[in-house]
Amino acid sequence: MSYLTEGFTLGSWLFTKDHKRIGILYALAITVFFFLGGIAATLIRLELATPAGDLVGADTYNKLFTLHGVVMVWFFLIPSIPSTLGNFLVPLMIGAREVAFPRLNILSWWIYVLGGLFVVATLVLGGVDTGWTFYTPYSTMFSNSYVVMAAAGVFVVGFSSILTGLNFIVTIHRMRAPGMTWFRMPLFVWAMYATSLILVLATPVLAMTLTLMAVERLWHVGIFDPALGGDPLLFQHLFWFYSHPAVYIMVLPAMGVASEVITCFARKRVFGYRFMAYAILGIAGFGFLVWGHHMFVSGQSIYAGMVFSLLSYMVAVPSAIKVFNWTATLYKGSIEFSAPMIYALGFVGLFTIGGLTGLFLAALAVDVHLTDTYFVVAHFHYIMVGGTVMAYFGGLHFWWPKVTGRMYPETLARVAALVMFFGFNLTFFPQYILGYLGMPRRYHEYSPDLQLLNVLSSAGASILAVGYLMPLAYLTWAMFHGKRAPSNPWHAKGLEWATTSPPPKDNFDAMPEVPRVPYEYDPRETPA
Amino acid sequence: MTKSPARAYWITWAALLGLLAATFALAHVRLGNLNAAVGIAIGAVKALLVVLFFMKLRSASTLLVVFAVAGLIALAVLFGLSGADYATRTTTPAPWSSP
Amino acid sequence: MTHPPEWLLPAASEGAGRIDALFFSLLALTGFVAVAIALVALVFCVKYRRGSAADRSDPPSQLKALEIAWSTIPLVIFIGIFVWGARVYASLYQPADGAMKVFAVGKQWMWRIEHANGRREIDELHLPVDEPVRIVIATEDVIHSFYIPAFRVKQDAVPGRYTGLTVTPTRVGTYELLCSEYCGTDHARMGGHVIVMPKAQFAKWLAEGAPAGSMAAQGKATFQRLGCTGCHDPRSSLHAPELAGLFGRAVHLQDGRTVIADEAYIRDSILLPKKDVVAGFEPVMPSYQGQASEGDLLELIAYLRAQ
Amino acid sequence: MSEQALSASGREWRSETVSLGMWVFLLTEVMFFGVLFLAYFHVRHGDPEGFGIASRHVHEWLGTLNTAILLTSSLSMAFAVRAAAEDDRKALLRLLIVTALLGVAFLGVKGTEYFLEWNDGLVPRLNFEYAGPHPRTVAEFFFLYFVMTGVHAVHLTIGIGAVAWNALRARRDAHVARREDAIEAVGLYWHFVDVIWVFLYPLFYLVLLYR
Ligand code: HEA
Ligand code: HEA
Ligand code: HEC
Ligand code: CUA
Ligand SMILES: [Cu+2]
Repeated sequence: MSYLTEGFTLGSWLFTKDHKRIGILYALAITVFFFLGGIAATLIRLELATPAGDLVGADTYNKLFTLHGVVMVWFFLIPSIPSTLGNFLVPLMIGAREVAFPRLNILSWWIYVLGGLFVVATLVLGGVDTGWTFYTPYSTMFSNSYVVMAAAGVFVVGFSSILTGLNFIVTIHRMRAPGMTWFRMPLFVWAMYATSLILVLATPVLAMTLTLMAVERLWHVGIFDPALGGDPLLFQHLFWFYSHPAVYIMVLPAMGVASEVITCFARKRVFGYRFMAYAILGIAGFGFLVWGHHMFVSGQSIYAGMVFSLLSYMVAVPSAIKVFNWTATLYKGSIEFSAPMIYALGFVGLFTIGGLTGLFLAALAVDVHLTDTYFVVAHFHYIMVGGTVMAYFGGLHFWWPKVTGRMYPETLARVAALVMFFGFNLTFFPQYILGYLGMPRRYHEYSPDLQLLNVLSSAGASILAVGYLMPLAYLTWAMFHGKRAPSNPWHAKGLEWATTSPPPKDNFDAMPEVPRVPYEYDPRETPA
Repeated sequence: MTKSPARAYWITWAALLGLLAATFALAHVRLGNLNAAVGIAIGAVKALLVVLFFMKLRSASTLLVVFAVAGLIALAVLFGLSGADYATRTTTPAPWSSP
Repeated sequence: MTHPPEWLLPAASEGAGRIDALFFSLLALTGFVAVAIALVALVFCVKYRRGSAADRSDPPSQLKALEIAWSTIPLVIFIGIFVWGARVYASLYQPADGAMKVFAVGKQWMWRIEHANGRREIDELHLPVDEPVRIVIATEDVIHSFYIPAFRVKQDAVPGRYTGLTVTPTRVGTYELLCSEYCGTDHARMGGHVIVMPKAQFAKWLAEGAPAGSMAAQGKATFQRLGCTGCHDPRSSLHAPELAGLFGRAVHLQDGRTVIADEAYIRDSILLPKKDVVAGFEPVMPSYQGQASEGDLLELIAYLRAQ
Repeated sequence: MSEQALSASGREWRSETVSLGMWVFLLTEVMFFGVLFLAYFHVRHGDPEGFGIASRHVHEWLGTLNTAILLTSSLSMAFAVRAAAEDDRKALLRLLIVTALLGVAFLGVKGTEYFLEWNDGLVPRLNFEYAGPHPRTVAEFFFLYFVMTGVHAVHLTIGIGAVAWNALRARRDAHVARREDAIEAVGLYWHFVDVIWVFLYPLFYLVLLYR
């Protein structure tokens, strides 16, 4: 009996308290939203294939990128790895039978769905056009769209994040198996822990800020409108206090996945395990100190700008450690280029490029020129799409046998990874150049001089779309027709591999022994 | 669970009400800028009493203490760094004045 | 220093060169780092691919010294970049003494420009070459951002306050003027051109098109249009202070304070008359919040300054 | 943790786990209110004088009375938690009811204040007739006042609900011990709501009482 065969009714899924089933529920839900956001992206790129605003009008375009940003950030990327793979794996990896609060866990999924309904309602009613940043006073006084409805969706989905984070924190503190000390935990669990801390500390700030924004929009009382004695920059401070840490919510889990996959397919212990763990905590901690780098030309004090710039460079140091350590892990390994490994290496490369261009943006004077241009768009897509989405797919493939009990088609998977990598670079690399040349973001029309680069980008996006549709097809196929997976197809070391594929309802039939150190791989003993 | 003796609860309560009386009285005395500081400081002491004795943080594990303090640190960051902006912002209050 | 092709993005201000210098230095540095990491990873991937005969004895899983080195070296480099960036940034905000003033007011979806002599233009900004200008930026509605890529400068216009930037154009020519902060429907169409002219030509241009006289003169018209004369005219039956000679004078307020009547005071007197009530007068002046536009305020203040 | 992590049944283990969960939840609450406190200091810093003038319009005696009520309710809540730990069902029931009633009393006083402020025309947007100096700051003050005390009141209402619910369960069920962890968690929440008020009190009622 596996957790998948514990009941076949709809109710046994929708009201399950099993963290593994909840992980799957989340995976399905975020896939829907990923494609919703993806369709918006497709329309954006189609519109931008020509300099004139011919495919969609200005207002429609504005609603498209807002929908795209809101959906991709809050309904896809933030829950992506934590709520799917994290839910599935955290208890397994620490040798627990459940999360600490299973009922809160399913509640969190339902809250997510409720939040999603708000977004769908916004879309059906006519959309929202503020940009994912909801800047006041545009959002409070000038927009003629469904701002409050959209904000309510984000507000609600925030509580689902909070509950997931709370659950992970308590689970990791209280439910580790005997012998599973902190420094024997897989780096994925470390990443989940740090992510959860950010989730519980930052998300409430967003919730309250959006509430104040909505109140101001509805009743014209509040603290952001200068006519009432408020300050629009206060909104920006509060928004970025949440949203900068949120970008680490989006990248730390991906780093966790990369660490698991790279060690496994290099057959080598992660290089500098302790440094890697500290770096995760360092990123989470420093991540709270840098939000003002989004406001260098906003009218913020230039001295505050300098402080935030310096702190932004501090947060780049632990990221550097991670990149170097992943590279060093390859040294003297026995590297197999399976699909998950290709995704993971792709993650490292694209994250590095995205991160390095973050250094441009953090350099005050350069940001004066680059802020609000396509350079920024390229920067964050490199990290979020090139980095995190790649890692998410890597993780999906890596743990697919564990989750579904079936193998995916390896060759197709490798091809898809390469298509994605190529399509991605073609889409977003030209945008760096566009940004430097001064093409502002959120433009549906642009100077004809810039058409070539935009056409390249749109062409890349269509290749990227193919890259994403491939796994959708073959993974769905593999779910029912794939080869049966053994318990440990990759000869990997984590506790999740010590149980059957798929695992029984209570995760372990017999409690496995916790190893002395994590990742006891040896490159000289290559599996057959 | 450690059982705090009833006496400690009564003493805490008495101290809280005492501080309440004190802060109310002090608010009627002109202390200039200190009034606000005193009000908040006494509030902080009261909060500390509640947290330590009623919420039993005094006898709780370090872990709980860490989580209790974490929020304060995060708030300090929020207040501190946004305050850094407000404290050093040079606004041009009107169009013709020099910055 | 390298620049992008001239026809794509000229570098036409004093600061542009400094920003480009930092940009391309960063490009070289990060390009080098990225290529180096990629090469090392590639070498490892080839050499240690599964089944290769490479030496795998004693695989290291930790090397303190190395790790400390590759945390501190980037740190030092980062601090260097920060210092460079901060110095150029500070220089962009350095107010130049005696810079000529130009006012730019954003409004969905155009930039309204007004020169000190009262010449106005919309979505165009004429500037003399090699002359420092202080552009004072305001907005009537939402946040906009005043962006001239060829100058590499950008500054948000924030409701309720004035922001500004100082630039010195260095080359005659026509450049793009954009709005780079999302501001609603026609955000992408907001903007026009900056036209940098030789000094003499600019002076001529400026002089020929000041139809209604200086800003102060236009302020006088605004003063009448908004009905200020109804109370502040010496002949008015209402008891309101005389505004001639007000600017720069000390004003005694009803609550005992004394303030100097500067631009900010005048602005507040118009928008928030109840905030500072003049001693000996009834607080009957209505607020002009919402009635006097940012442009009107610019002119009213210019007028009262000149009185 | 140890074996209990797997059997997940130890009473103490469970109770500590729930406590940790509650503390983490309270952490999110701190951040939630933190935004409002930042807004508060922003407005107050912007016009300290107007802020003082505005604060003269709230009813400091009622506020003080309410603080005393809430502090006392925390005392009874603390005793309730102790009673649960000692398996003393009668005392638990009595103390929970006292706590809930004190909470209701607080809301009553608060409601009275709101009523008085409504009559004075001090409710921004809905009924604002203030015509003295610093009208903008006064409006901001009362905006913050209603939002912050309102959000607090909502929290307290939830607390009253939770206390009442546990009282009901304690009445029906002889095995109090089984819900010790729940009552402890409710207690933590209740005290936290108290702590928030302890800060709201000086920030709104004691700004400018001296002449
Ligand atoms: C997962 C998402 C993610 C991540 C991880 C990051 C990481 C970083 N970001 Fe990014 N960022 C975003 C998502 C992300 N960002 C988004 C969404 C926006 C735009 C929001 C909007 O406006 O809509 C944005 C915008 C943004 C801005 C504002 C731009 C603007 O609007 O003007 C800035 C400015 O400083 C910035 C900086 C950085 C820095 C310094 C890092 C660092 O953490 C990066 C650290 C990593 C590295 C540096 C690479 C590895 C290091 C080495 C290999 C070391 C060796 C190098 C040397 C010695 C040179 N980001
Ligand atoms: C967080 C995650 C995330 C992800 C995954 C993506 C994915 C993509 N993004 Fe986006 N993006 C953001 C976050 C993200 N983005 C944010 C936060 C903004 C800022 C918004 C704002 O300014 O407010 C932004 C803005 C943004 C812009 C700038 C818009 C502007 O400023 O005017 C562009 C333009 O090219 C873009 C493109 C893309 C593309 C091509 C993808 C691709 O990777 C998507 C690929 C996926 C698919 C293509 C789906 C699968 C294929 C199909 C569904 C095919 C079927 C389609 C049809 C039948 C039509 N994104
Ligand atoms: C209804 C009559 C009335 C109108 C109309 C009016 N004012 Fe006033 N104004 C007053 C009175 C009375 C005072 C003095 C009391 C006060 O400060 O509020 C005053 C004060 C001022 C002051 C401060 C004077 C000082 O001595 O410090 C300025 C500046 C001013 N007004 C400008 C304007 C402008 C500009 C307008 C038109 C846009 C205008 N006023 C319209 C009645 C009026
Ligand atoms: Cu104005 Cu964008
Ligand atoms: Cu950031």
